[in-house]
Amino acid sequence: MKKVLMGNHAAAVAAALARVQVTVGYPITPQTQVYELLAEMKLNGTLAGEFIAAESEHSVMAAIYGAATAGARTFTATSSQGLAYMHEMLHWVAGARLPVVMVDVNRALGAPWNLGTDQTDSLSQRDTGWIQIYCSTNQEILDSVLMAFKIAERVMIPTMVVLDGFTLSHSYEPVDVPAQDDIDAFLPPFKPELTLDPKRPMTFGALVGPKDYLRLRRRMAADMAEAERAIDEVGREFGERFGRFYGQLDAYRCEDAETVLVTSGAVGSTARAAVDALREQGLAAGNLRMRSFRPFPAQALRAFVRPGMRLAVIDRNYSPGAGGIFAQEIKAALYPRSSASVHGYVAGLGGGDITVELLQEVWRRVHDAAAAEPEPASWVEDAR
Amino acid sequence: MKKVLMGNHAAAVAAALARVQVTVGYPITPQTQVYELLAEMKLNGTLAGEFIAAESEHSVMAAIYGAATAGARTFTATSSQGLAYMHEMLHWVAGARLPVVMVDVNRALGAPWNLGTDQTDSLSQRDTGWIQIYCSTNQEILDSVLMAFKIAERVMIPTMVVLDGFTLSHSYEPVDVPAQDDIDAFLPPFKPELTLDPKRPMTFGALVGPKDYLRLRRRMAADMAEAERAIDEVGREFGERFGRFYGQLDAYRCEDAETVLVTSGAVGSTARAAVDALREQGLAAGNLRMRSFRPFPAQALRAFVRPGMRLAVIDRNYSPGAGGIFAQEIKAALYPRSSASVHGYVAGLGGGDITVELLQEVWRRVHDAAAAEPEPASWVEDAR
Amino acid sequence: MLAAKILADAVLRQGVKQCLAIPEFGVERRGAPVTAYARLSEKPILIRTRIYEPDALVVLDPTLYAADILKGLKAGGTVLTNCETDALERLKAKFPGRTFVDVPARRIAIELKLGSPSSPVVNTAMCGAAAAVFQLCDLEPLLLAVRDSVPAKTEANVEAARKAYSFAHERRHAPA
Amino acid sequence: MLAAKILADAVLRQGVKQCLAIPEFGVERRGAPVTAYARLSEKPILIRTRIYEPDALVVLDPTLYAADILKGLKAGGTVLTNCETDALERLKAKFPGRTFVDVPARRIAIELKLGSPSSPVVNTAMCGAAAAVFQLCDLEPLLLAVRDSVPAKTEANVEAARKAYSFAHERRHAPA
Amino acid sequence: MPLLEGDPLSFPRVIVSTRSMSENRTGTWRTLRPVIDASKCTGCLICWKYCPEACVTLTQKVPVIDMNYCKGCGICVEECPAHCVDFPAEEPV
Amino acid sequence: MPLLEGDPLSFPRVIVSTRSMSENRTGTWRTLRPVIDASKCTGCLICWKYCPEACVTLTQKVPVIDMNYCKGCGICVEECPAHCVDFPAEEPV
Amino acid sequence: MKTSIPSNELMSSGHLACQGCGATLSMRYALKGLGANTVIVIPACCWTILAGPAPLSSLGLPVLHSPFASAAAAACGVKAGLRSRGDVETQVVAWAGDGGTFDIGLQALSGVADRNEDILYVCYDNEAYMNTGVQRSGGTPQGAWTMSTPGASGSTRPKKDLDAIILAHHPVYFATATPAYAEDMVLKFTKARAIKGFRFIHILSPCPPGWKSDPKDSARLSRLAVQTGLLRLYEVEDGRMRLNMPLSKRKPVEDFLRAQGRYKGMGTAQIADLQRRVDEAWGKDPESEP
Amino acid sequence: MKTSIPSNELMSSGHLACQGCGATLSMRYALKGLGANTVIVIPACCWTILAGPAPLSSLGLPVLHSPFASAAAAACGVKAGLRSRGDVETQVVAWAGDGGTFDIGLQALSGVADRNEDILYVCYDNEAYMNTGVQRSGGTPQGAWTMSTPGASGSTRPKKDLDAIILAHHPVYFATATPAYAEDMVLKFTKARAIKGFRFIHILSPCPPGWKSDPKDSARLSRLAVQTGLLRLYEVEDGRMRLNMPLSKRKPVEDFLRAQGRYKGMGTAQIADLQRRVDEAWGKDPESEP
Ligand SMILES: Cc1ncc(C[n+]2csc(CCOP(=O)(O)OP(=O)(O)O)c2C)c(N)n1
Ligand SMILES: Cc1ncc(C[n+]2csc(CCOP(=O)(O)OP(=O)(O)O)c2C)c(N)n1
Ligand code: SF4
Ligand code: SF4
Ligand code: SF4
Ligand code: SF4
Ligand code: SF4
Ligand code: SF4
Ligand SMILES: [Mg+2]
Ligand SMILES: [Mg+2]
Repeated sequence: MKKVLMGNHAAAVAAALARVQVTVGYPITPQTQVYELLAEMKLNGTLAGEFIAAESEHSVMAAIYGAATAGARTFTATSSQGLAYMHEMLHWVAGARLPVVMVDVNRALGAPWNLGTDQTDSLSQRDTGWIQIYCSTNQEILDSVLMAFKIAERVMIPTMVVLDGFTLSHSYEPVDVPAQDDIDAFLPPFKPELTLDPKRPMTFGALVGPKDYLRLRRRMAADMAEAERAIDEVGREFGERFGRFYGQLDAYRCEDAETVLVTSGAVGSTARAAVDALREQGLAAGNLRMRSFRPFPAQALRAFVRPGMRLAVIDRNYSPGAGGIFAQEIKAALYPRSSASVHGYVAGLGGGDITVELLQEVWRRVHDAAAAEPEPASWVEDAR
Repeated sequence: MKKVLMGNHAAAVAAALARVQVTVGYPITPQTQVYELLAEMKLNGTLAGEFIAAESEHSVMAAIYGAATAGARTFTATSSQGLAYMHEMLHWVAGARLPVVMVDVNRALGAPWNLGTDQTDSLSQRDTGWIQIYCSTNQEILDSVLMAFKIAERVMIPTMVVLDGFTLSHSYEPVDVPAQDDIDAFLPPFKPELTLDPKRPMTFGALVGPKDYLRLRRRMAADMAEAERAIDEVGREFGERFGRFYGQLDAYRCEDAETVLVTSGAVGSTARAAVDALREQGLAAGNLRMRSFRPFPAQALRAFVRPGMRLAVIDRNYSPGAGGIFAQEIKAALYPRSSASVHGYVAGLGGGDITVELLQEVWRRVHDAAAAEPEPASWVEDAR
Repeated sequence: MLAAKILADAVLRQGVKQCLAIPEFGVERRGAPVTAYARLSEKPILIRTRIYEPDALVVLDPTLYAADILKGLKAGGTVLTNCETDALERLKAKFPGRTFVDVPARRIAIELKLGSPSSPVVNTAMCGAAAAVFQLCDLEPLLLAVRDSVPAKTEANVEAARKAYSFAHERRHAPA
Repeated sequence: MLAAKILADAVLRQGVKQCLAIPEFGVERRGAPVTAYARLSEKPILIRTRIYEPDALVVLDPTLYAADILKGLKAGGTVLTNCETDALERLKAKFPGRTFVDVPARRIAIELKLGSPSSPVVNTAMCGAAAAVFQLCDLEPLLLAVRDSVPAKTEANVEAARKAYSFAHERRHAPA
Repeated sequence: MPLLEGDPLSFPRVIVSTRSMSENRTGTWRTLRPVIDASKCTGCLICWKYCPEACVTLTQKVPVIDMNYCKGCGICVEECPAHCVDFPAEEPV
Repeated sequence: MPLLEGDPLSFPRVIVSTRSMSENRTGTWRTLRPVIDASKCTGCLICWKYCPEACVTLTQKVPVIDMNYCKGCGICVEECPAHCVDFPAEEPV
Repeated sequence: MKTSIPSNELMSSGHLACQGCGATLSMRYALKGLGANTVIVIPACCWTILAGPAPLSSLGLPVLHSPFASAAAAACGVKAGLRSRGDVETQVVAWAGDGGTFDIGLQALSGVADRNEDILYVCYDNEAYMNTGVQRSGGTPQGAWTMSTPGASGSTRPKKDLDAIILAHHPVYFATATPAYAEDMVLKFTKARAIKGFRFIHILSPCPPGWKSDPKDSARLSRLAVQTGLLRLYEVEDGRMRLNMPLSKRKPVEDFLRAQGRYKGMGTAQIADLQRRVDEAWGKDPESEP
Repeated sequence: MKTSIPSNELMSSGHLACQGCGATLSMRYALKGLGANTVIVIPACCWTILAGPAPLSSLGLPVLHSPFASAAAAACGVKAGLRSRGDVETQVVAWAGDGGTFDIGLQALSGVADRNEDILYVCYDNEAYMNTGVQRSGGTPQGAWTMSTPGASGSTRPKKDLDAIILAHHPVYFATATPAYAEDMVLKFTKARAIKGFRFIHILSPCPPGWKSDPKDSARLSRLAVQTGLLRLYEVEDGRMRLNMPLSKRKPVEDFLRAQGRYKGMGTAQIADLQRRVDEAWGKDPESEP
C-alpha cells in the first residue's frame, strides 16, 4: 500500500514490520521522528516488542548490546553527535558480532553546531565494523531497513542504514509499504545460535589473547567479504518479492558514459536529474550510486570501471588531513589496476544544497579537464 | 640528561617540561602510568599547572575543551576504550580548532576484551580532525610530545601522539631529557588570539549555516596541508636544537631498496633489525616508517616512492570491510600516479608480537611474489 | 510541514501526480517563520533540493510579507495569501505580474476553534485553499488526507479544509 | 617490572651498554606469576618484542619452577634462582647444560623487613644478584639505581641489593 | 562557477559571535500586539520585569514596548496589575 | 610460514567461555601453606565460609583444603576460631 | 523603580525563543544577578539556539557551546583554564536543560560536584527535551504528555528527584527558583556568585509549546507551581536548608495542571492523588527538603 | 553445617583474584543467594579478569562483559531481550566496581533506576580503581592513599554518598553488605531476587593491594568496618529503612584504619576528626540513613 511518509517514518515503520523485539531510542534532530513514531507505535500496539527510552545514546547502544546478546532482534536510530557519543559501543557491538540494525540520519558534527545533512558522522564510523548502506529515497529507506535485518543476521554484522538529514528524513513522499505477511515470508524470525541462557551458561566478551584476537578479526574480514555477496543477493531476493531491486552499486545510464558522477545518499537521486539534463545536451554522462560503503564494494567497483573512465566523486563529507572519504576509498580500491581517473569534489557539508546545476558543473569540469591527472579534492558550492 | 624511563613516563615528563597549564586524566591500561606520574608531579610541584582527575574520558576531553578555549595549554593521555569513549569530544575539539595534545597508548578495542597493543583505537579516529604522530622509541615519545605542542599551536589543530601499548608504554630504556631552559627556548608560551574573556566577550561554537560550515572545513583542510609542512619544519628545528631530527616519514636504508617494509610505531624499530638482517643476506631491503598519519603524508610519500618499488605495508590494525588502514591510505595517496605496488599485511592485532623473523618473511614474500599485482591483505603471525 | 504532508498525501490519493514535500532545514522554533517546499510532477521526482524559483507560493502567516519571501517567485507565479485586509492590495502593487489569491483562513480557523485567537492554526484551511487554487486534487482525496494526518480536532480540521477549498474553488472560477 | 627498570637504570649509569626492559603484556594481578624481558647490547637496541630464547633467566619466585619457564632458555644459558632448598638440585638435574646460581634473596628480604614473611619482596635483592652474575654493572651504579627507583624503604632495599650483589659476586668468582 | 573562491586561509578558523542578536527583529513573529493604556498605567514595571524579550524599556514613566522585538506573547497583558495592556490582532505589513 | 592458515570461516565468530576456570591451578601462587590441625578443629566451617578461592571442601568433618587452588591468603588461618590452622612457608616444587 | 531587579540587560532582544519562553526570563534574571564577569557554558538545549547563531549572540558575555553530555566538565575545564592563566575572579556557569542535567549530563555533573569544582551549575528545567520537540526526560513529571509518552496517561514514571541527588553531593550552595519570583531568583544568583566551590541552582522554567500552555500564562504558571506547593523555593547552604517561600495556604494543584495541555490526560483520580502527595509532603515536614 | 549459607558453589576455584580478595567472597555469597537462574553483566573492573579469560569462566552462569560505562544499560537490555523472548523469570544482575558505579557508570545507572528497570545492580566497592592499579574513584574515602592521590594526605575529597544518590531514585529494594557478614549478604541477595523492579546492593569489599592490607585481614577488615560504625548494614524497602546490625558499642575507627597501609598518612588529628563524625552520625540518629 502506498502511503505518504517522511523518511524518518519510513524507517520506523520498517522496523515495526520487521517485528523488532527490542527497540531503544533517544531523541536528536533530525532523527527524532523515528523515535517518536516508535513510541507511538509501541503505545498503539503496532510495535510489538519492548521499547526502552534510554537516557543517552551510549546507553542506547549498551541496552541494544544486552538485548541482542539475549537473542532479540534489535533496532535503534540516531544522528550526528548521538552516533559519535555511542562510538565506543559501536566498536563493541561489532566485535560481539551482533546483527543490530540502526538508522543514522546524517547531520554535521560540531564544533560548531550545525544541523544540516553531512555524511561525516556515519563515515567517521568506518572502522567500527558496521555494514553501512546509503539510501536515496524514502522508499529505499523502508526497503533497506528490512533488507538490513536479513543481511545482518546472515553474516552476524551490525548494519547501519544511513539517510540524509532533512533532505530525506523530513521530506514526505509516497512509499509503498509491503504487507506484513510478505515481509514475514522474506524475513524469518531471528534465531541466534549463542545467547545468554541460564540453561546453557556461557560468557560473552571475555578477555582473549592476541592469537585468538587476530583470528576473530580475520573471521570478521571473511564475513565482511560474505556481506558483499549478501547485500547483492538479499537485494535481488527483495526485488523478486517486492519488485524493487537493490545491490552494492546502482548505476544509471553508465553503459556508454565517459564521465560518471559518483554519489551516495539523496544526492544520488538529484544526480540522475543532472545526468538526464547532460544527456539531453548530448553528453555521455552517467551516475554511479554507492549504496554500500562497508564492506567497501571494491570488487563490484573494479568490475564497473572501464579504462579511461573518469569518476567525479561527490563527497558530502570530509576527513581532515585526507579529503573526501568516498574518493579516498575508491582510489584505494582501484589501486593500481585501473586506468580510470578519480576526481574528488567536496560539497554540501553542513547541509548545503547539492543542486542539479552544481552537479552538472562538476561533471563538466571533470569531463573537460585537460589531463586525466587528478588534483587534490576541490571544494564546490551552489552559490545561491 | 639521560634517564631510564618507561614510555608512559617519557610522555608525562614531556608534558611537564612543556609547561602544560591544564592536565586532565583518567586511568586505563596501558596508559595509567602517564596519569599516575602526572598526579605525582602535580603533588611534588614538577607539574606546575592545574590537574583534574575526571570521572570519565568524555569529561576528560570536555574539561580539556573548556580549558583550551580559556586559553590554556592542555594535555591528556588515554587508550583504547577511553579514546573511543571520548570520540564525540574529539570531533568537537578539532572543530573548535584547539591545539590540545593527547597521548594515545595503542590497545585493542573490544569486544572481546584484550589489552594488547593494536592501532585500531587511534586509527579509527582518523576522521575526527586530529593530527596523529606515531612513535617508535621512548625517546621519540618524549620528543614528539614536545614537538606536538609546537605543531598544534602553529596550525591550531589538536595533536595525538601515539605509542604502542606495553611495547613502548611499559618498556624501560634510556631517554635523553632536555633541560627546561632549552625546551622553553624551543616552545614559547601558548598565546591564543581568541579566548573566553569577559573583557572581550565572544561566543564559541555557535550554530552556523552550511556556507560557513563548508568554509570552516575548507580552512581546516588548508591548515592540515600546512601541518604537513609544520611536522617537517618543527622536526628539523628540534633536530637543530637537540640533535634528533624528525619528519613525516623516516626512511632507513631505502636509497637502493627494491622492496620496503612500511611500518609505524614500535614495529618501525624492530623492522630496522629485520632490514639489517636482510641486508646481511645481500637483499635490497629498506624500511619506511610513517611517523605521521594525519595529515596523511601523501606528498612526501609520492616523493619517496620510485617506480617499480614494492611496499610491504605492515598494519597492526584492521578496518572491517576495508582492510589494513595504512595500506588503504597509502594506495589512495599513490593513486594513480605510481607504478609501485602496495602489499598489505595485517599482523599483530591484539598485541601479537611482530618479530624480526616475521618481518623478514613478509619482506621475502613480497619481494619474491610472481607478479607485482597486489592481493587483498594477507594475515600473518609469528606462530610462537 | 504538516501542510506539505497533507498536500502530498492528497495528491497521492488523487493518483495522477507525484509529490515530494521538503522542509526548510534547520532550527524550528514555535512562532518563528518557517519555510517548506513541494514539488509536483507526473513523473517520478528525482530532485531533492530546495526550490530556488518556485512556480507558486503559499504564505500561512499574514504578518510575514515584510520578509522578502516573494523575491524568488517566477514572474507569472501564483501566491496564496491569508490577509483579509487591504495589505493585500499593497502587496499586489508591490509585486506586479503575480496572481494573488487571498483566503480567509484565519477567520475559518477561529470559527472552528483551531488554535487560540492569538495564534490560530491555519494550516488545514490553507491546505484546502492550495489544493483548489493550484488544482492539486479533488475535494475528496484532500479531506481523506486531512482526516488521516491530523490526530487532534480531526473533524474541525476537515471542515476547515473543506470551507477553504470551496472558497478558493469559487474564487478560481469567478472572473478575476 | 621494577627489577627490570632498576637493572636498565644501573646499566645506563655504568655507561657501556644499552638496556631495554620489556614487560609481559597483559593482565597483572598481585600474587600471580609475571614475566619480563630485558635486552642488553653495546649497540642501540632495535628489537622490541618478547624474547623467545633468552641467554639468561632470573626467577624471583621460588615456587614457580613447576611452570615450564625454563624451556626457552638456550643451552649454556644461566639461571639465577632463589630456592635455598634441595629443590635446586632437582632443577639442575632436570635441566642439564644450564648454569644455576642460587641466591638467598628471600632470606635477605626477610632480614631487612622487606615485605612480610608471607610475601617477602625480593626484587631488589635479585637485582643485585643479577647485576653481579650477568656482569651488568658495578656495585655503585646499581646502588644508585636502586636508590633512585625505590621510594619506600629505600635504604633497606639498597642494602638488600648490596648484600645479594656481594653474595653473587663471590659465587661467580668461586670455582663452579 | 561552483569552485569555492578565495584563499581558504583568508577564512577564519572559527566563527565567534561578537555581534548582538538584536540585529534580528523578532517583531515579525507577532500576531497580537500589546498596547499600553498610558492613562491607566501605574508605572509598576511588572511588564518590564516579565518580558521574555527584554523589549520593554524603562526610559519613561509609562513603559515603552519596542515593537521591533515584541513577539506578542501576552505575558505583559496577563501580568499587568492595572489591566492596562490591550492586545489586538496585529496588522499585516 | 607466517601466513595464517586454515579457512577463516572455520574459526568461530565469538569465543564464548564454557569451560571452568578450575582448569587453572592457582596453587602455584602460594608462598605460605595453611595446614589444619584436625585434632583441634571443631568443624565450624568458618574456614570454608571465608575462603575467597572456594577451595575448602565440606566433604569431611574436618574441612579439606584443595592445594591445587589455595593461594595461601591466610584468611582461614586468621578467622579460625579454634586457632587450629598453621601457616608454614611453602616449599618450592 | 518598584523592583530590586537591576536594570542592566546582559541578555539582548532578538533571540529565537518561542513566545513566552521561561528559559529566557530565567537567563535574563540570572545574568542580572551574576553580572558581566561571567563565562557561560551551554550544552545542547534550547539555549543552544537562543544564544544565537554565529556571528550573533544574545548574551553580552563570553559563551562556550559544548556537547550535550559535557556541560559540567567543560565548565570546570574553563575554570581551570582561567585559573591557570591567573584569572581567579571570573565566574564560570554551566547552563543546561533538564535533559542535559537529569539524564545525559548527570555523570559529568556528579563528577564535578564530587570534586567540589568552583563552578555554578544551573539547570533550567522545562521538564522535557524541548529543543528536539518535547520528549520525556528524567525531569518530566508523572502524567505529563510528551511526544515520546504520547498516550493519555503521559509519562508513567515520576520526575527524578534531582534535588536529592545533588544534595547528596553536599554542594556549598543549592537553590531552587522560578521566573515568577524574579527578585528571589536574582538574589540567589547574586548570592551564589559570592561563594566558592560547587553551587547548583535548579529553575523550574515554563515552556508554552512543551507544556501546551498559552504563552501569556508563563509567569502565571511559574507562580502557580509555587502557590500549589508543587515547587518549593528553598536554599541549602552548608547543609542547612531554608524555605524561601513558606505557604500558609496552598492553591489546589489542579489550578496548575488545568492550564497546561500536557496534563489533559490526567483524570480527577490522578489529580486527587497528586494533591494528596503534595499535602502529605507539606504536612509531614513543611520546612524539610521536599 | 553450622551456617545458613547454601553449600552449592557457582563461583569456581582457579580464578585470578589476588590473595584475600573481598570481591570474590562477595561474588561467591551473591551467587549463593541468587541461584543459577541468573545472568551477570560485568563492566570493566577487576571482575573482568576474575570471571576468566576465554574460553574459561569462573562463574557457572551466563555472563556478559560490557564496556566500563555501560553495565546498567546493558543489563536492562538483557532483561528486555529475555522478556521479549518470553523469559520473564531469569534474574539480570549488573555487577560493577565503585569506579563503574560512582563515576563512569553513574549516568546509565541513574537512567535505569529512573525507569525502574527490573534488574539488580550490585556495586562491589573496594574504594578505588583497582583493576588499573589503585587510582582514586568517587568511592575513595578521604585520607586514603591511591596512586593518583599519592601524597601523605591521600584523597582530599570525602567519599561520594552513593547510597543517598541511589535512594533519591527510590529503588524498590536497597541494601548494604560486606563479606564478613556472609549470612546477611546471602539473605539480602535471596530477598532481592524475589522482588521486581530496580534493586541495588552496595557491598564494601576489602582489597589487599588497594588497601595495602595483609590478605589474611580481609574478613577482619570487613568486620571492623561495621564494628567501628564506618559502614552501616541496612536495607531500604519501599522507602522504609531497617538497620540490620545495630551497634551497642562501637570500636574505635582507628582499629580499622591502622590495619591498612593506605591510611598511613592519616595523623591522629584526622583520625579523631573521623571518629567525631562517626560518633555524630550514630549519635544523631542511629536508625536513620547514614
Ligand atoms: C549526544 C547528543 N544526543 C542528542 C542530542 C540532541 N539534543 C539536542 S538538545 C536536546 C534536548 C535538550 O533537552 P534539555 O536538556 O531538557 O533542554 P531543552 O531543549 O528542554 O531546553 C537533544 C535531545 C545532542 N545534541 N547530542
Ligand atoms: C572507557 C574506559 N575507561 C577506562 C577503562 C579502564 N579501566 C578498566 S577497569 C578500571 C577500574 C575499575 O575500577 P572499579 O570500577 O572500581 O572496579 P575495580 O577494578 O576496583 O574492581 C578502569 C579505569 C576502561 N576499560 N574503559
Ligand atoms: S507581549 Fe510579550 S514580548 Fe511583547 S512586550 Fe509583552 S511580554 Fe514582551
Ligand atoms: S505592568 Fe501595567 S501598570 Fe505596570 S508598568 Fe506595565 S503597563 Fe504599567
Ligand atoms: S589460605 Fe586462603 S585460599 Fe587457602 S584455604 Fe585458606 S582462605 Fe582459602
Ligand atoms: S575454621 Fe578452624 S575450627 Fe572451624 S572448620 Fe575450619 S579449621 Fe575447623
Ligand atoms: S521550546 Fe520551550 S524552552 Fe525552548 S525556546 Fe521554546 S519555550 Fe523556550
Ligand atoms: S585488586 Fe583488589 S579487588 Fe581486584 S582482584 Fe585484587 S584484591 Fe580483588
Ligand atoms: Mg528541557
Ligand atoms: Mg574499585
